[in-house]
Amino acid sequence: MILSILSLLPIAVGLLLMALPHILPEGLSSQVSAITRNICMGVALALLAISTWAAATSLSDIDWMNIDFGGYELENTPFEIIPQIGVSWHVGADALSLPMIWLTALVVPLSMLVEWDAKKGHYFHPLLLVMEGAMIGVFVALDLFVFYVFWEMTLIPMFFLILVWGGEDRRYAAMKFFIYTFTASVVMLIGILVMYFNTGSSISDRSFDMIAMLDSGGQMSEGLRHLVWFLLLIGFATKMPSVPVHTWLPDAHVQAPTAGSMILAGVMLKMGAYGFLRVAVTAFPASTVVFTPLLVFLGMASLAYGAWVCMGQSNLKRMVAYSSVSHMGLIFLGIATMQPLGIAGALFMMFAHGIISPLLFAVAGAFKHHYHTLEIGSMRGIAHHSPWLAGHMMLGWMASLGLPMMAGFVAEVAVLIAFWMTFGWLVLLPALTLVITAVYYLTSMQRTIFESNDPHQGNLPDTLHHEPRDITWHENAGMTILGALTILFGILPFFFWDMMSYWSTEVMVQLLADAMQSEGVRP
Amino acid sequence: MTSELDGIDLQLLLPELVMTLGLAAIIIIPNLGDAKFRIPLTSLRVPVLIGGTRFPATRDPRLPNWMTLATLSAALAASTMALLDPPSSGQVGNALEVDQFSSLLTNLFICVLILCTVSATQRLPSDPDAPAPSEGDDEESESSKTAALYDNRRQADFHILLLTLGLGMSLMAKSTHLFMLFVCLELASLSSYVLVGFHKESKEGGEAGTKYFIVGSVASAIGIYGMSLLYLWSGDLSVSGLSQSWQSMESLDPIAAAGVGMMLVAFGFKVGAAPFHLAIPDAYSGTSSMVAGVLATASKAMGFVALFRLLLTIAMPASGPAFWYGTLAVISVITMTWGNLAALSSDNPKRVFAYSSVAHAGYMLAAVSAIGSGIAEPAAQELIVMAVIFHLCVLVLFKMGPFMVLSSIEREGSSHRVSGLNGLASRDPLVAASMFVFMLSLAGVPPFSGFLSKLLMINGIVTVSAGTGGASTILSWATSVNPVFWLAVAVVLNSALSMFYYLRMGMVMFFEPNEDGESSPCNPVVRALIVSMAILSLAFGIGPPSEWLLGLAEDAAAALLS
Amino acid sequence: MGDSGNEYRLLMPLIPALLIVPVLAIAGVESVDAAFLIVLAPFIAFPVILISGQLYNGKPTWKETLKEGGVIGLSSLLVSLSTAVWILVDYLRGAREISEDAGGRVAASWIDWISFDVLHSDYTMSSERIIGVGVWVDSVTLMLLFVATFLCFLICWFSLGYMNTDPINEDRNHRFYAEFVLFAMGMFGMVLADNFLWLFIFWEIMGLCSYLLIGFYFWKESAAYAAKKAFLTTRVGDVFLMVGLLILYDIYGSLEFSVIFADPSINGTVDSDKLFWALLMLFIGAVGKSAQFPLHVWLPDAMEGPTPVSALIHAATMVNAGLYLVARMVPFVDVGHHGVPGLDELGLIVAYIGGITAFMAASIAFVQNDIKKVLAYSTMSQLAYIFTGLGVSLWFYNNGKTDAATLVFGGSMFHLFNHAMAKGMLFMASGSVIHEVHHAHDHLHEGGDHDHHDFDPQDMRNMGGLASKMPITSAAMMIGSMSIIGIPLIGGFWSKEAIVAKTWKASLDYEPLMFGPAILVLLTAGMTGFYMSRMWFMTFAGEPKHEVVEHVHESTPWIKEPLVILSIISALGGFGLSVFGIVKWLAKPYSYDLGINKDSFLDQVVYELEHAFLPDDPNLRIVGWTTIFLSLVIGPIFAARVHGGSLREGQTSGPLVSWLVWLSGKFGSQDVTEMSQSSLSEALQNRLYFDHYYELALSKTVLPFATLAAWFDRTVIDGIIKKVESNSVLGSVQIRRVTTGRASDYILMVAVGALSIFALAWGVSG
Amino acid sequence: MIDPSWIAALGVILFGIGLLGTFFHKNGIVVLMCIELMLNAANLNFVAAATHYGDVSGWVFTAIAIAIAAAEVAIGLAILLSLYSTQGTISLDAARELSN
Repeated sequence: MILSILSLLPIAVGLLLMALPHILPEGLSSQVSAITRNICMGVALALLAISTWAAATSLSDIDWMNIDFGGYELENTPFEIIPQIGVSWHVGADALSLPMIWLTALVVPLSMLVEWDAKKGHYFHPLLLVMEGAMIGVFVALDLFVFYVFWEMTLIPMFFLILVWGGEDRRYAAMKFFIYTFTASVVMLIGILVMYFNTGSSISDRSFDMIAMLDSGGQMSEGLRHLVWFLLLIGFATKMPSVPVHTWLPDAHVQAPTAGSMILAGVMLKMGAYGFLRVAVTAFPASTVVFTPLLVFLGMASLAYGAWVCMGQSNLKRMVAYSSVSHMGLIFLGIATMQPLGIAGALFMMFAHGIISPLLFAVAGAFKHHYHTLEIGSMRGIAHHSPWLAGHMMLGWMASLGLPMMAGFVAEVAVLIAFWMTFGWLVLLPALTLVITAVYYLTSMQRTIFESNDPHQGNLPDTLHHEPRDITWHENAGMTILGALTILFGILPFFFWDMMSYWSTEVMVQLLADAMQSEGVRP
Repeated sequence: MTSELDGIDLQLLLPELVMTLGLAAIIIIPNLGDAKFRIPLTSLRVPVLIGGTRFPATRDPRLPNWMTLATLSAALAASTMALLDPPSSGQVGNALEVDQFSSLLTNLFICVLILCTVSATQRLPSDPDAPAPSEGDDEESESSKTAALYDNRRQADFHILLLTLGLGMSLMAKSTHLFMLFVCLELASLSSYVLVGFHKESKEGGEAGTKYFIVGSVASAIGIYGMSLLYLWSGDLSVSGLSQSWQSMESLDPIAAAGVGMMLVAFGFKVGAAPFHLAIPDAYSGTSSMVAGVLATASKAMGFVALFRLLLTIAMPASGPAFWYGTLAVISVITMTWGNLAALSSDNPKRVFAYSSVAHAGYMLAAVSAIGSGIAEPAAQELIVMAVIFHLCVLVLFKMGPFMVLSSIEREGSSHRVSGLNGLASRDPLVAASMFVFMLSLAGVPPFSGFLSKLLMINGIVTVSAGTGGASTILSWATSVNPVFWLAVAVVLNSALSMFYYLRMGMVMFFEPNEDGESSPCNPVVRALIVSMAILSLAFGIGPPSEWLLGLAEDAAAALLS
Repeated sequence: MGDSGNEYRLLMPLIPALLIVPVLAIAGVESVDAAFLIVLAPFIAFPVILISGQLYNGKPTWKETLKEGGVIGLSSLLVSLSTAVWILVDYLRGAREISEDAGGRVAASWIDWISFDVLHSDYTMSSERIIGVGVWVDSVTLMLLFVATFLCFLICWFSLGYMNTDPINEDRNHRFYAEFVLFAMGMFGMVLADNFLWLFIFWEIMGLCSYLLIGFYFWKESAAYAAKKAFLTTRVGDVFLMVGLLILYDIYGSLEFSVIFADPSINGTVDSDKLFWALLMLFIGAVGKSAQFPLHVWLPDAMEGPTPVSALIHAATMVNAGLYLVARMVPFVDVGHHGVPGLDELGLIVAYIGGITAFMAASIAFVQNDIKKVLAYSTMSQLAYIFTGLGVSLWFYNNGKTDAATLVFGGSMFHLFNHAMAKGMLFMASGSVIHEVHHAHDHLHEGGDHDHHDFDPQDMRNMGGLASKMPITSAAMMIGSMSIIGIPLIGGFWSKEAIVAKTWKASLDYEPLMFGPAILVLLTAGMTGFYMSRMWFMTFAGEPKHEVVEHVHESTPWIKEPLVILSIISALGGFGLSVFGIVKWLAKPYSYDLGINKDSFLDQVVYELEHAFLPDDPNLRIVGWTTIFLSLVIGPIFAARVHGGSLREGQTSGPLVSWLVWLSGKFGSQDVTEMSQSSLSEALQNRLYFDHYYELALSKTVLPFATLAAWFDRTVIDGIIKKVESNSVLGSVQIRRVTTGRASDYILMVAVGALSIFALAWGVSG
Repeated sequence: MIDPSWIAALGVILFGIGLLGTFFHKNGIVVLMCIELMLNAANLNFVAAATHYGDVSGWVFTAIAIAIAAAEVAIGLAILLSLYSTQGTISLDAARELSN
């Protein structure tokens, strides 16, 4: 029930609010933006409260640590919506999805806050709300059809966010974003349908229910299993995104409005990793084990190559976007270790990056907003004018380059420890990539907020014709909360770590270890 | 089997009957006037009503529209009754049968026509008493007067054609006799040729009509010839008779195969399969949008009904693959690819939608060909037919929808360029949003009904084929799997390709507006209809309404295959 | 700062901070349990200062009473200092909680940080493993903790005088103090951490603060560049350190000291090769942090930061982290106590790196004219001494020579202590000089500031003769320099002797390969004598070389007090602590059987003196006296010949200082212009071209490669996508050409289609 | 009585001529005539089959098919007329307003 509300309420409210301007009496139409955004924020905060409560019940009635793998909490009674093909409304959460749900419920209100005064706010904020519902839907769905529906549904609000509120080249970016990810996920759809086919011997037996779907691998021949795994990988890897199917991301990010980028990087990319773990790994452990080298390759390529490309960027947002590609590589590496620690590290990476990357994009967005440019080097010494912005940039950049006591480090070190256990000296490549990461982050800071050669003011971009101000209160509030959480989860990761670790152990014990044994892969 | 029509038969054919009556009324009533006939040798003038100066009510150009609407609504009610309360035996003579399948299709056709009729209200002139052009008018005023006149006087013709089209289609859906089927098809086709060429004053109208007519006639001539071959082969043209002959055939008779093949050409033209589709973009772009919408939905559905009858009922062997399955598979792939590719760079929205409708025909043909592969169990066959019927049904929403939007814009004369849609979002956000929903639905994006229908079709293909491969590596699986499986891949990749132009169409609405006004281009009724169609596109995509419609489609499929 | 007396009322907030420890003690809290306060206090102060500063900048209370956060920082550091002293005292008293059961250590765990399971190669799952956070206290910890807390406190005090009087820092000091206390937190945490992971975590926090503080004057290109360089160079080391941690974790399944040190060989099953690599990786990390060859390039540039930062981070505390880490390697190699044999190459490598760096840094220091740069190279050189000592110690331990190892280990740690005190003080003194010269220059050019930017207040060529203007500073600097040089009886002498002697002992008695480090440290001793004297003479002796000097005078009490305190510690601490057996005390965790004290105090004094000047071994006697001769006589005399000179007539300074200045004028003067134009000098001035080649390597490999990668991504990977797109459009245009518009073509296609249906049907069914 | 297969053969020939004619002739009217030929070929088949099977419905089909053909011609001529009135030609190749 709770989860149904979490996913459906924001969609319904968002859609209604978008119709609001057509319903409101004339007199109120001037305040429509204010009304809308207050309602949106209220709903988003309510969702945050609900999901926080759901997460916090791990302390009392629901023991998130003791959900058997494949068991779900907060489950509803499945309600058939398309009985002809066995689709039902079935939601639930486990230790894999709960942190993601909470993350979504957190990032969305923060992104609303950061773009509190967006243009055409009476459409903007409801769109974010719809987005939130769709994303939570992805995480709570226990029916693969519904999962896929929500999965694709997230594209639509994001498409509009980019198309209507984006930068100069927004049309191209919106198209590319939509088509690229859509293509990948329809490929994935074939895989899902093959799984569906194998859930029962006759049409009436078949169902899209997650549990049946995840067992379907047993019915398939080995080649088909691998093929389906591969099809799923295409869909999920594109969303993550992994090299070489990542090029939609920089374009989308650069053009997207700040809130869009925050959500895109913060939550949408995680959907890829989530889906991979939830569907591909869980349903096809043996294929995952067999294709571990591929995962390592993809992870390494994303990580190292992404970092190099970052260094070659001159656009701040583009650089940050590529850094997301780079960091997402660690998730594949973590999974490929086939160690509970590595998988838990990957999960925590999803979560940590979900907090850090919105901060990065909020900062980049603030540059765009206040200085009208994102070119690294076109402005110097910005710390003079915008000390808060510079501070947040420092915090975010440092968090992203894996500085300890911030959330990203926990994930990084966990993945690397596990990586060494499994792959030994190969660990040098990801480890040295951390240096590269530091190089581009530091260089970009040096060339934006530092170095003006004047103790009292910075070199402003040529295109800026007014005295710049520091960030607005709402931007500041959003960034501060994100920064504080980054540090909080860096110092005290165990809120979510414990359940992630438990989940990883269970998935290893119940699926992967057996698969490794039967495939003859030694841990 | 009786050879006479009795009351029950009349009741079964109530929709058609209503339409016929309405047809007669529309022919007569607008011509009623104060003409009087002087009885010879007396000065007594008896009003004969036909001719003379028409009464204000009868000369109102909106009258035919209202009458058509009334007729179609009554027909829809009758047909819905038949659908919801199916008769125990729907046999009418030995040529027609009313069952779940034909009722559903009849409903579909009538719905399309209603939408078209409503949309046509936007073409009514504001001034019913517009003057006719006279000598000495300059060119400009003459053309404006002509335009006014065109709308003023020819409403009745237009609506008569619509009703004959409807009559032909709904009877065709009920035909269980191949010749009957063909006659009805011809009735519908001939009406549609005229409708396409209806705008005879413009260069485009005449040309579109000509092309559509010529190519269509050739196709149906080939079809009739094919049918005659079938007759030559079996001596019976009733579907059940042909089906029995086919099943009892030892090996494939070349005459029978040739007959089916040639009929495939005729029906292929109707559904818009490559390479018979070439005239379709021309026809759509030359005619008014609502007619194009009818062609893209109702006419296509009609083609599929014919294909079902021909391929699934007649030309299905008792076991093993049907001879046409490979052909159809190849055609389907070519069709969808051609359609999508060609739409990619088109700049005329109507052409884009024409190509898109070609592509959609390809998807459905792929599903149909999976049935013919001979590896589909009866349940799987039913599943696929259900998917195609469902797709045809929801297609009415999201294919007719954009044509209605275009039809609204057409009044402003800017529907031949994609840029005509510019700024629609700021002029009328609801219509723009609906248009966007239609685009996504056409592209097959969840949660819209286009996704569900496409998913069902792909699922059908996968269901038929996925169990066939078996090996330990991806490669050996890929080579051992039944080739039908690759149809699913083709559909999926084509969906991705189609995204390009659907999104482009959807996107331009959010661009800066052209100089065209600030107000909504639609009238309130049409606007409400468009929005509710968008909502239905969503509702049929997920949730209880889709369950209901799928149930209907399932029953229809069962009725067809029984 | 005329009425600076009143300034002390600002110290009122320190009183509650001072009260915290007594209150806790009375309340019965054990000192170790309160250890978290050491880390927590600055950690809380950090956001408080930063955010209040951002909000209240410019407000009088904030500016005058709270000194833009300085007082808050000082209070929090006082909490840390008092708690640290409390623990130290408890430890020395042998309080119940800090028992000597585990060789004088105590560990307390705070929280379980992350927990997880491990899949073993037999597909079984191990039970839950935990990486926690806690404290680990032994004598090495305590010494470093005391150094860190004490110096942090003093230097923060110093900063109140140094930073807040510089107008350029106005409204920016809160940033300084916030970063300062954050650094303090990192340092305290690193010292206290009870496992390698948290050591690393705090280690990185220090790196961050170092970066932030070097870049304090962020608008200066050089500062921003230097900050980046420091971060990146240490990051390279850190990455290897992290890899080392991964290997260690793999070996032991834990990173906690208490687990690992209990039995580092795990009953002799540990693969020594693997462990060697792990320790080597750790050592690379240490090299980066402690600015040793070849990752030393960042330290001189780091002097771009404000002087208190140089004093604290880049001389006294952070750079010691590497040493601390190497000191923590002892249990691994201590074959007497479950150590793993076969790791003696590690000791050799450490000693060689130390020797090379010591020599190299000292030689570069010869030609530096920037007072802070000289000190920076001196820091590098002295740290290298300690590394050499530690390397020798590791070597001894691994070869079972526990006694010798213990002595040199304690000596190295003791040198760390002496060096930290002396170098911290030297930097503060140099800061005092710079500060006053700068102010004098400002004063002189009050009206126009045309040559303001040309004047470098750090350049010793603008000084000279300052002894009379700044008596306290010059005296402090003298004592500091003496401690560094190793003038007998003063501070660093005691520890340096131990290192040099034991290195030679290892070389002569056991391992010929040790000759390299041995000769290098010996030579460096003399060089140290030269460059430290040179610095002092150039600054304080001789005629003033710039008009500015005339206007210099000492003013701020905030600056003087720390100098005085540290001078006393530097001067007397070495001898005093030696007498109390600090060397053995420091080595206590790794020596399990040495007695700590001789019977009586006097015996102890005699023993120490005898040990220093007249050791039993004749070789060591020679080495010892050579060292003394080189550093006390040769180096300073050469320096005096080049740079020495009497003060201007009538000007005097403190007693010893005046005599020294007078003495320096007595050796005549030598013109070194020719020498300074030699290619060697050139090379030295260019820091032996390390920076140049590193820069070249970066700009020739990394950057082009990055550009290439970006190009590749844009043109190839994204290009393929775009190509697919453009080819689709192309195909679209092509395929639309088929729709010619001619009806007869359409009919033709229908016919063709019909024919192909037949062909296909025939083909498929046939 | 002629063997029905001959009639059918004639139908094939007619159909072939008609089909070839439709795409070799550019004149709309001629094409229309060719279509009529094809329809008549079908009619011949119906007749042949009706003869062969002795099935009376074949004759009915023929009659109706002729009616269809008539309707088609009527409509075709009307459409061609409108083409002529707007474009001044009935050549199918000349009318190319609507190509891409």
